[in-house]
Amino acid sequence: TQKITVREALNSALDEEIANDDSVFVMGEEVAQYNGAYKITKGLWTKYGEERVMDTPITEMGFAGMAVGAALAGLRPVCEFMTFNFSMQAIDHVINSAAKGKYMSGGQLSAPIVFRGPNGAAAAVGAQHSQCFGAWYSHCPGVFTLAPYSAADARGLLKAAIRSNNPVVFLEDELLYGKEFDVSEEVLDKDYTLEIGKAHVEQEGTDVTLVAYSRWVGVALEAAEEMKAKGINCEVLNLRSLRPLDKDAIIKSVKKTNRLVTVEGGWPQSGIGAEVIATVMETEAFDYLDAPAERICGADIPTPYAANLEPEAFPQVKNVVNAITRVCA
Amino acid sequence: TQKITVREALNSALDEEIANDDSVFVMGEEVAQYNGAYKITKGLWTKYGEERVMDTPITEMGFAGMAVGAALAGLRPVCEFMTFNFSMQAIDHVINSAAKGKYMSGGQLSAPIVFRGPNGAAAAVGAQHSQCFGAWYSHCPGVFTLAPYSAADARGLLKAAIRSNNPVVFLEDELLYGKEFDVSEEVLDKDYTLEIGKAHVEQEGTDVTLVAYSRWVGVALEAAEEMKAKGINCEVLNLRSLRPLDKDAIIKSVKKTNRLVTVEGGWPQSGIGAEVIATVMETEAFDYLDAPAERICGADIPTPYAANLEPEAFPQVKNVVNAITRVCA
Amino acid sequence: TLNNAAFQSFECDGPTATEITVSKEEMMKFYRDMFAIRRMEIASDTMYKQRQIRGFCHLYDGQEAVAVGMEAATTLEDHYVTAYRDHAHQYVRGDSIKRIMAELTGRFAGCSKGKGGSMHMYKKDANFYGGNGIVGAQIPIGAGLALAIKYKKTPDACAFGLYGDGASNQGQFFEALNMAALWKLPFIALCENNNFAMGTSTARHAAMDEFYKRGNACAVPGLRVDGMDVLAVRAATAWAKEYVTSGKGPLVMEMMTYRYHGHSMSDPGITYRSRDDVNEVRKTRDPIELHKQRLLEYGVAGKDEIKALEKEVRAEVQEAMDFALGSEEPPMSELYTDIYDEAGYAACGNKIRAVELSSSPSVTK
Amino acid sequence: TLNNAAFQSFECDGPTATEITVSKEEMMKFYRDMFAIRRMEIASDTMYKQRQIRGFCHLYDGQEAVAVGMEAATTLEDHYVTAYRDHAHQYVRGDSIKRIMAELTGRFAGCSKGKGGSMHMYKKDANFYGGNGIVGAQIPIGAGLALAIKYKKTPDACAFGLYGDGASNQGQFFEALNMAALWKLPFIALCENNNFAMGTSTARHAAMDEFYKRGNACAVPGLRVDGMDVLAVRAATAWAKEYVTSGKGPLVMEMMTYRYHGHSMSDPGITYRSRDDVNEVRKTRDPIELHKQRLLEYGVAGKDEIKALEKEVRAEVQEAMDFALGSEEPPMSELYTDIYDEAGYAACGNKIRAVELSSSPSVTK
Ligand SMILES: Cc1ncc(C[n+]2csc(CCOP(=O)(O)OP(=O)(O)O)c2C)c(N)n1
Ligand SMILES: Cc1ncc(C[n+]2csc(CCOP(=O)(O)OP(=O)(O)O)c2C)c(N)n1
Ligand SMILES: [Mg+2]
Ligand SMILES: [Mg+2]
Repeated sequence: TQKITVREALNSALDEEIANDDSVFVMGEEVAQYNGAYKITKGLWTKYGEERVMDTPITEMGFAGMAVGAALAGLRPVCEFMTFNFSMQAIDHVINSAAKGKYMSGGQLSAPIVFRGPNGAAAAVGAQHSQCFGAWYSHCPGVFTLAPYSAADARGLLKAAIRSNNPVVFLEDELLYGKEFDVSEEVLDKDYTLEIGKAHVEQEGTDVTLVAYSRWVGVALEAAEEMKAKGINCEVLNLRSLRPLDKDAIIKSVKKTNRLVTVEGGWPQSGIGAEVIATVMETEAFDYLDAPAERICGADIPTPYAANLEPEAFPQVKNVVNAITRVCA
Repeated sequence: TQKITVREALNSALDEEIANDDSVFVMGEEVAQYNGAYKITKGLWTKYGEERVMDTPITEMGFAGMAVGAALAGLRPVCEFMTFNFSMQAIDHVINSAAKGKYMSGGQLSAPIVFRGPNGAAAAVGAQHSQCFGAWYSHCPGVFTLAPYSAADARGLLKAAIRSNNPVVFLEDELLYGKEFDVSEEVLDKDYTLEIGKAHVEQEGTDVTLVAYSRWVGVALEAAEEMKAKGINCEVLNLRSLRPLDKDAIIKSVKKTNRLVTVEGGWPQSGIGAEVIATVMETEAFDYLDAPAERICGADIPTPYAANLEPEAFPQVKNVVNAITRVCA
Repeated sequence: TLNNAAFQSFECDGPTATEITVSKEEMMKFYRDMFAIRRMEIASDTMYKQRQIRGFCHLYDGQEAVAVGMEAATTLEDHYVTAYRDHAHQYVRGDSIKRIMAELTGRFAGCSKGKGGSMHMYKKDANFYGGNGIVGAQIPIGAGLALAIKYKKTPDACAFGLYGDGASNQGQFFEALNMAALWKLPFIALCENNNFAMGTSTARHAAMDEFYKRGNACAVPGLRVDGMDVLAVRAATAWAKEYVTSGKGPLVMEMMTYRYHGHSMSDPGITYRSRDDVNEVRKTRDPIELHKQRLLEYGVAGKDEIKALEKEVRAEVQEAMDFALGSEEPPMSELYTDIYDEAGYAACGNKIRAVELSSSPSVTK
Repeated sequence: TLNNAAFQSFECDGPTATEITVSKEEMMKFYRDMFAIRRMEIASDTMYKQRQIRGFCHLYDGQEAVAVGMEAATTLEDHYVTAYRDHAHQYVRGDSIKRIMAELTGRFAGCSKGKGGSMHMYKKDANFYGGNGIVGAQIPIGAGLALAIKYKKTPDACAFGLYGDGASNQGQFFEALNMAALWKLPFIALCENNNFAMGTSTARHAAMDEFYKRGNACAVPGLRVDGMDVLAVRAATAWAKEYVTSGKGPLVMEMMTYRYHGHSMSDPGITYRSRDDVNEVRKTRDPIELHKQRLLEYGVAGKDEIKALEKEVRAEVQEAMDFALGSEEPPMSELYTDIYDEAGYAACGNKIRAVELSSSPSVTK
């Protein structure tokens, strides 16, 4: 095994997919000559030139719409939002143009497009730059929503997303970009892809299921580590895909552990945790619950700037530990 | 009592609030000279002139942003989206400019604004014109999301929204506009307002709680009627407000009936039903549940046009009846 | 010979020729197509009133010369996207009145299998991308089609994004045009100026209503065209296509036209303009009448020949109506298909959630 | 005497006077303010590198003449909104360096109680509305402020929406300008053209980069101004304010300026331009140097007087840094306040959900 960062995983995935398929190209603000605001596209412009790696003006609605048009005409655009916060200016195209097109045309149109970029809170960037769009996008049929945690997730899911004929929203996490993960040879293979719609058991356990995605998988894993000392054995489920949501994996795990805590950075109301819990309620998993499930979410507030306040706005290991302790009491 | 339509309720509420407060004005596409695409603003331009009732070009992002600016400067705009589908072009201003402003400014800014218009599916208008935004907007703190069902709801909530100092998203339903409701003298009083954040028990019952909002309250009531013949006594809770969500009312009702079915027109995943169910799971109501709760939602698909398909994409009385039957089995 | 006033150029040397060569067959085809569109729209009006067509329905009568003239100057290699007023565009791109009527009536034989309706028609095999119900959204989509054309180095092809005078205020028009200009895309932003955005006249919705000059903010030239004259439209489009495919970057075209019907079937269309206004246009600028006079004047066809053709078209439209009403609605399974591709459905475990979870069907594509 | 090239007008008779009357006090104040802003930004740079300021931090050094010159020509009745590069604007609207530094360091004494940070400063009592982190969003907000001014019939007041050259491509610029023009709002769309949107030069992001002419799509005139000359900015702003408050409708102003720092603290700022480029501007166009030369040339102040003033300002900035670092972080209860008004919190049952439901606090305002 080898260590690579999530940034390297994303960058190499893009590189290989551009090389692999003439119709793949990247567009977005500062993705080319500047190498990307977060350096995910580093080196690609130099390597492939401006026909494959295009700098756009700061016009999200315009370039997202153009990316959809290009996809409809048979290309495979990877459209970077510098952060997903700015995708609100373009969300009409993601939903109304990309996600609904195939259906409205009776199957004629197809928009093989990936919208990607960092999502959710980074550090100290305030309320307008910290929103998690996981719940919004995964609410909508017609577009898949993926959220990698590890470097292997990042490579395997991004390559799968680019090769998919369905529009994909690909939610990254800025705070993971620099994080290193062990990866096997297999993960580094240029045809390594992960199956869309499948959750991954990051850690097997017997006492409680922790369901998380993106950076919050790491928080769940840390909490699991801490609980081990207390004799509680957590199973950590990394959703990887928010739509399709891998209900079978959730049900299977809950049937095994009989307890559930969800962990997410987004706001509580109608969030991902809500859906996971409703899924359990509606299926046979319900009968296996030995205690009510609990949600750990971002606090129900805009994100504050101050260094002391900000951490309290998002799940910390201690919160997950507290929830597990309650659920397993 | 007297009969008025929801349209008349909304129209009279606007009329009275414009008359009542110099800082209230209405803006949007075709709201003035055309009397509103759905005639909600009928007669207002004639009565109050173009300073209070303003036709805008078809530029949702621009005029929503202007409305927010005007609100920040102390006015009380009522900003109509011809339908909420078009609010996707403006959603950045609803969330980033209106909802987060107060917090980011440490309390300095205040945006007393109402964004209103028809939401969700109407009849035969296809996938791009049928989306329900209840779950999206109510996901976000800083902005309240209201969804009236009856004429009294419409009057009381719209007047409360306009008088509120908080930004409000006000989701109407085109198919209710023409529906008549009995209203008391009190409802017709020019100072009639409903408390924001309070659900309303439309019908008391003992056997199962039906939680719904907007047009789906009507579907729930019909289903309740049908179940009565079968000896099942439904309590119908009209949420009225999606944020704040009246958790106390939900909990209280579930504690009483021990069973729950949610009814909504929006997509299932991370919808309103998911939140209602998660709320029950996380609170003492859970212990009172005698059967797992069930969600009745819009199907997880874009909306089709064909007359035979469309009804199957949204909850019908029969679906609610089926769910009640299962939950009460 | 064209009227001298048929074109106005902005920051470019637009078409100047007033002599136009056109074959008899073409002249007859233009007449036939415009007449067919007119009849199709009038039939739609009738069917709407009989509640056989539901929801929003935006008719194109009055604007026929634009779609027909444009199509005459383009090939199916040229990509094309428009808004919800799309019946005629579907037709000129080669679809049949039958399939259009079947779509309007929500039948499985419709061009979108009955799942799209009036606003959502497409003909992918003819590079027609709809059919978009969101005002303005089609403009960057059109520019994206142009990007694909340039990317794929398709020789001599261009993309059209059609939009209304009301849509021309949309910010995404400027955003897309700016990128199209920066990247010198073969894109024609084509404004069908029919004087009104719903009930709002151009003077009330646009601070500068010479829409062909609106590219000025991005240094993009423009061309205003008499959109009631099919020959002018054809000549201008040919010129414009030549311009944008030669690497000079995009162009804004403004077609001066008029819609006879209200904005949609729910708009009587006479509160913001008078019946006289409409009748005046019918009398003096009607594209079909104008073309008929030309046919007669230049001896292309005689009155009887025209009558015969009209009769034929009427029959065709009647047949299409009968076909639509007689054909099947989509099977219920169609409710859940066409959302993802096969692999996508597999990723969903081949299950799509229905209104009742327990009734969710298995779906594979 | 101003340089003749200080203004360029577009579709309007812009300011022509090259003689400007200004008092000694004003001249000194301009110097003091520009120098203070420069020192404040340099202090921010230092504190950022010491990790006392976190997150995004966009500095204004190089552009000082714009904020100071504008403010000199306006009153607090004039409304004002800008983007994330807002420290100087907060300062010229009357806030103290102390409170600005305290905000940057996330302290309760900061202008947004530490909850906003660098990008989100506001001074409602001086009609300064921020501090917006979403590129372009401030432009319609600014037009909305102008709408409110007109609505309330505030005499002689206008609203400014400030934006960068990169933001000028945003569609909402055109949308807002169109409405401002239709409704003749007293709105000044003021572009601070500092040559770059992050790492993208104007030539690469705007097909037409004479930003003062971009109102042409809405028939709105424009004025380009030497944004490195505080007197030119003042004169132009005074003229512009006169123009828009006289009922003629909005105006686009373009201030030609430059930022010395990278886009934000994470951008070294020398990959897309050379150190030499930056140094050249520092040497030949620096707004503070230029103004200092004027002070000396016209005998407004001697070298010593200027030195003394500079020393005073340096001390003030140092004091502000010390103040900020020594002051308290916001109390934890602030996490949940300022989302709604009192009635709003009551509607929430005075409960706001925390990360753990069971720790959710009671909040009343
Ligand atoms: C973003 C958006 N806003 C509003 C509407 C509602 N709407 C549909 S068509 C229309 C008028 C458009 O006028 P114009 O662009 O001139 O086109 P025309 O109908 O004249 O062909 C409006 C307001 C919409 N579909 N999308
Ligand atoms: C809608 C949106 N897209 C992207 C960004 C990221 N971003 C922040 S500032 C900036 C560059 C803006 O350049 P310009 O408008 O010239 O202003 P300047 O920074 O030069 O003052 C970008 C791309 C953002 N904040 N908002
Ligand atoms: Mg029009
Ligand atoms: Mg700039």
